[in-house]
Amino acid sequence: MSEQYPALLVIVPLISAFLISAAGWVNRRLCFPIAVAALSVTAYTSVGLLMRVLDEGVIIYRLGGWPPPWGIAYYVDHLNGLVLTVVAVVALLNLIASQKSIAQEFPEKTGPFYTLYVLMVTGLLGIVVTGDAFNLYVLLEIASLTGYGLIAMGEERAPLATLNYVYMGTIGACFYLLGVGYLYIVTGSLNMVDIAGILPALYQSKAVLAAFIICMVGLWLKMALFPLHAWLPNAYTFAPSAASSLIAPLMTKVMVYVMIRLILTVFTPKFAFASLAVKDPIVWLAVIAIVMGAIFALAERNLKKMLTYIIIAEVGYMVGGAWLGNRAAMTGAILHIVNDALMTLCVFLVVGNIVYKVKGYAFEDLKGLFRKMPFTMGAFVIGALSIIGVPPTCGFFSKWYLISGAIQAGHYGFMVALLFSSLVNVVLFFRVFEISYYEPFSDHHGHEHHSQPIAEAPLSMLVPLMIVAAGLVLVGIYTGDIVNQIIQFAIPEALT
Amino acid sequence: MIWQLDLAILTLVVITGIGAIMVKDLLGAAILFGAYSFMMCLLWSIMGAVDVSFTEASVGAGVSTVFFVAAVFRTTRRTKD
Amino acid sequence: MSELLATLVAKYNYWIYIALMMIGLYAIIAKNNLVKKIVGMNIFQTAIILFYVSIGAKKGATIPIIEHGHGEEVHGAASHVVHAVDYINPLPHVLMLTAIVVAVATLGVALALAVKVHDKYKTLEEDEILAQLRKK
Amino acid sequence: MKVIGLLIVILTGALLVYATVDFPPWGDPTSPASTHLSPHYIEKTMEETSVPNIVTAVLADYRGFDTMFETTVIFGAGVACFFLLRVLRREGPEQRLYRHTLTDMTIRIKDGSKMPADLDEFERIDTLWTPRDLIVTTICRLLIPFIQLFALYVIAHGHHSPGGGFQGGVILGASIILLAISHDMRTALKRMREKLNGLLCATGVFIYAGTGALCLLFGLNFLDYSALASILHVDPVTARSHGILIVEIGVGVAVMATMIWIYNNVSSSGKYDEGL
Repeated sequence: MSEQYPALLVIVPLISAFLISAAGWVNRRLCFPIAVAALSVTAYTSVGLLMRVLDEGVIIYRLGGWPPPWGIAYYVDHLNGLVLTVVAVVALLNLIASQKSIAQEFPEKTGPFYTLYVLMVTGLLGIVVTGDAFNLYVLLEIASLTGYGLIAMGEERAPLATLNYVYMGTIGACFYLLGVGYLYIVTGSLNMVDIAGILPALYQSKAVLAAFIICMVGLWLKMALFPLHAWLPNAYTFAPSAASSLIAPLMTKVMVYVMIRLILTVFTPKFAFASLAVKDPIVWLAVIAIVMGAIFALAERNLKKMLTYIIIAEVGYMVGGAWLGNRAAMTGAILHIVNDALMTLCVFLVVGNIVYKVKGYAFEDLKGLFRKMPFTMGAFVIGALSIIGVPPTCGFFSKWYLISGAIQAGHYGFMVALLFSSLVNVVLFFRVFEISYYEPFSDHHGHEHHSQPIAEAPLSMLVPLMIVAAGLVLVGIYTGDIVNQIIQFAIPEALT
Repeated sequence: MIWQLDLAILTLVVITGIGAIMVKDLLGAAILFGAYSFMMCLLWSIMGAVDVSFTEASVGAGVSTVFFVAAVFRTTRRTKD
Repeated sequence: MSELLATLVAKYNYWIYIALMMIGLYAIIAKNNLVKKIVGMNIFQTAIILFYVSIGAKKGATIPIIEHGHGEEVHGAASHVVHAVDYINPLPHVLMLTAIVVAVATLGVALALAVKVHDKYKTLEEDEILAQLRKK
Repeated sequence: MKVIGLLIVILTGALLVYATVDFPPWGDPTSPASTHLSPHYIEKTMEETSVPNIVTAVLADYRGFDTMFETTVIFGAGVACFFLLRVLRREGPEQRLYRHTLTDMTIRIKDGSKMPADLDEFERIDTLWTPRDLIVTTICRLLIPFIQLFALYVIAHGHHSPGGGFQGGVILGASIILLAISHDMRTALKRMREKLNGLLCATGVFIYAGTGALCLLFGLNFLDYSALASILHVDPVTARSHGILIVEIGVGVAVMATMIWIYNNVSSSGKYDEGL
C-alpha cells in the first residue's frame, strides 16, 4: 500500500470531507471524529512519505496511470516531504485544539465548518505535493475559497475584510494562472519538470521573463509581501480563532514553498539568480517588508493584530532568504517555513485559548493572565522566545542560517533588518508579558456575561498547545539533523 | 472564419466589458455582464473551442447572471460609480 | 511600419485580451462599489480564459472532436489515421473549463459575502462603509 | 485610488504587451503549444480511451485529477455559501402571511398561532401583496421538463459532442432555478429539499472520488479507470470510456446541486423564504 501513499495523502481528507458534509445533515456529533481520523491518517501518510523519500529519493506517482508530461504526476522529494509533514501535523494539532472553540462559536454549523477545514487541508497538501503547474492553480483555489469561507464567519467586520481578501486573492491566483499560460505558450507543457527541461533554450525570451515576474507577483499577493499585504491583518484578526490558527501558520508558508519550488525546480537557480538582475531589488523589498512589519506591529494595541504584522515581517524573512541566492540562506528560508509554521501555530493557539476564556484579545484583556492561565501563558513565552530567536528554541537556528547567508552574500542590509526586527520582537513580547504578568486582573471592561472566574483552558486545548511548545524546543535541538538529512538534499547542487 | 464577424464581436466584447463597469446601476451592470459573457462565448466558438463556449454560455451568461441578479435584488441597485 | 502592422494583425486576439484584463484589473482596484469590483473580477478571469483559448487556436484545423468516431469502429485498428494538424489543440480548452468553474465558484462566494456585508452596513459603497466604521 | 489603479494597470499592461511580442503568431500550427503535448492527445485518444470528443477524454481521463478538484472547488463554494449565509435560527416574533389562491386575499397569522387547516388553498408569501404571473408560471412549467431532458442528453452525449457533466449539471440546476424564479422558492424547495440538496452535492463529488478510489482498491493508480474492466466485463479501453461516463454523472449531480444551493442562499440571504 505504501506505493499509493501520495494519492492517499490527498484522497483521504477529500473523501472524508464529503462524509463530514453528509454527517452534518444526519448526525452532527460524527463530524469531529471523522475529521480527526482523516487528518491522523494524513499525518501518518505524510511521515511515511518523508521516511520513504529519505530512503529512496524522489517518488513519482502517476495519477490515472498516464506518464508525466501527458497526465498529472505527483513528485515527492525532500523539500515537499518536509513541508507536507509540517502541514499535516499542524492541521491535526489545531483541529484537536480547537474543537471546543468551534463548538462555542458555531454550535449549529459544525458540519460545514469541519468540511471546509478538511477541504482546505486537502488543498494545501495538494499544492505542496503536485508536480503540475496547472493542478497547483486548481488546488490553490480550493485552499483559498475554503479559506474565505472560514475567515468570513468571524467577528462583525470579518465579511468586509474577507471580501477584500477575495479580490486580492483572486488577482493573485489569476496572475499565477497567467504566468503558467505564458510558460505554456512558449514551452507547450504544464509539467514542472518538463518545463524545466525545455526552458534553458528560452532564457532570453521576453515571454519567460514576463511569466516569471507575473507568477512571482501573484504569489507575493497571496503570501502578503509588504506592499501587497493590505488584506492580511484584518482578515486574520477578525477570523474565528479556530480558522485563524489554521490559516495563519499554513497559508503564507505554503505560498513561500510554492515560490521556492518555482525558483528551484521550474526556473532553476541559474535563471533566477544569474540571468536576471532582480535578485537585489527583491531582497531589498524583503528588507522593507521586515522593517515595515515590525513598525506596524509596534503600533498595535491588540495581541492578535500585532501577531498578524509579525507574520508579514516573517514573510519578509523567507522571501529575502530565498532570494539571497546562496545555500545557507536558502537553507534558512526552508527551515524557517517549518519553524514559522510551528511558532505561528503556537502563538495563535494561545490567542485561541485566551479568546475562549476571556472573549477578547486586546491588550487590556490580558491583564493578570499569567496567574489565571499559567500553562497557556507558559506556552506563549516559549512561542515568543522562538519568534524573537532565543537559542534553545528553533527560531534562533533559522535566523542564524539566514544571517550567515546574508553575510556570505555580502548583503548587510538584510542582516541589519533581521536584527532590527528581532529587537522589535523583544519589545513587543516583553510589553505583552509585562501587562499579563504585573497588571492586576480587572473585570470592568464589559464582560459581565461570563460569571465563572477565568481559569485555565480545558485539557483538550492545552495538550496540543503543550505538544507544539515542546515541538518548538525539539525542532531547535534537532535542527542539525533536519538540515543535514533533509534540507541539504532539497537544494540543488548548482546552488552554492 | 469570417473576419468581419470576428472583428464586430471583438469590438462588442470590449464595449460591453467597459459598459458593465461604467454603468451607474448594478442591475444594468449585471445584464451587461451577461451580454459580455455571451459575446465572449460567441468569440470562443468562432475559435473552435466548442466545449468552452458551451460552458460559458451555460455558466457565464446563464447562471452567473442569475447569481448577480439575485444578489442585486437582495442588496441594492444603487451605485455611485 | 508595415512590420508593426503585421505584428498587430497577427496577434490581435492577444491585444484584446490585454485590454479586457486591464479593464477588469482597473475595476477591482479603483471602483468603489463592492459588486462592481466583483464584475471586474469576473471580466479579469474571462480575459485570462480568452488568452488560453487563443493559445489553442490553430489555423486550418477543426474542432477537437474526431470525425468518424461513431459507429462500430474498433479502437486501435482505426481505419482512419488522425493527424494532429487537423484538430485544434484541446489542452487549453480543458484547462479553461476548469477555470470557468473556478470563476463561478469564486463568484458565488464573493456574492454571498457582498450580501452579508450589505446586511450589516446597508450599503455596498466602500467609502460609506469605512465612514460608518470610523464613526464607531 | 483611481490614480494608483491607473498606474498599476498601465504598468501591468506594458509588461504584458512587452511579452506578447515574443509570442508565436495567433493560430500558428507550429507553435510549441500545438506541437509538444497536444498531438499525443489528438492522435492517441481514440486508441487509448475510445472517446471521440478529445476535450472530454483529456478532461476526465488524462487530466481527470484536475477535474476532480474542479468539482471539489464547486462543492467547497456551495458549502461556503451555506456556511456564510444560512440563518438556522430566527430571532424575534414572527408573523406569517398566507394568500388565498382563489380570491387573492391575504391573511396574517401572529406568532404562535396555528396555520390554516386546508393548506391547499393557501400559499405562504412574505409581503402583503405579491404579484401573480399566470403566463410566466405556466410557460416555465411547460419549459422545465424539456430543459431537463436536454440537460440529461448533454451529460450522456458528452463523449461524442460538446458537453459533458459540467454543462449538463449547470443546465439541470438552471431548470430548478427557473422554477424558483417563476414560481417562488418554496415551490422549488418542495421539489428539492435543502437536506437532499446538500446530500446530493456531497454524493456527486463522492462518486468521482469514489470511482478513483475503487481503481486504487483494484491495485492500479488512482483514477486509472482501466481497473474497472474486471467489474464492468469489458476490455480496459472501453472501461476507460465507461469510467469517464461515471465520473461525468458524478460531476453533473454535484454541479446541479451546488448551483441550486448557491442560488437559494444568495437569493434569500439564507432565510429560505420566497426568494426573488
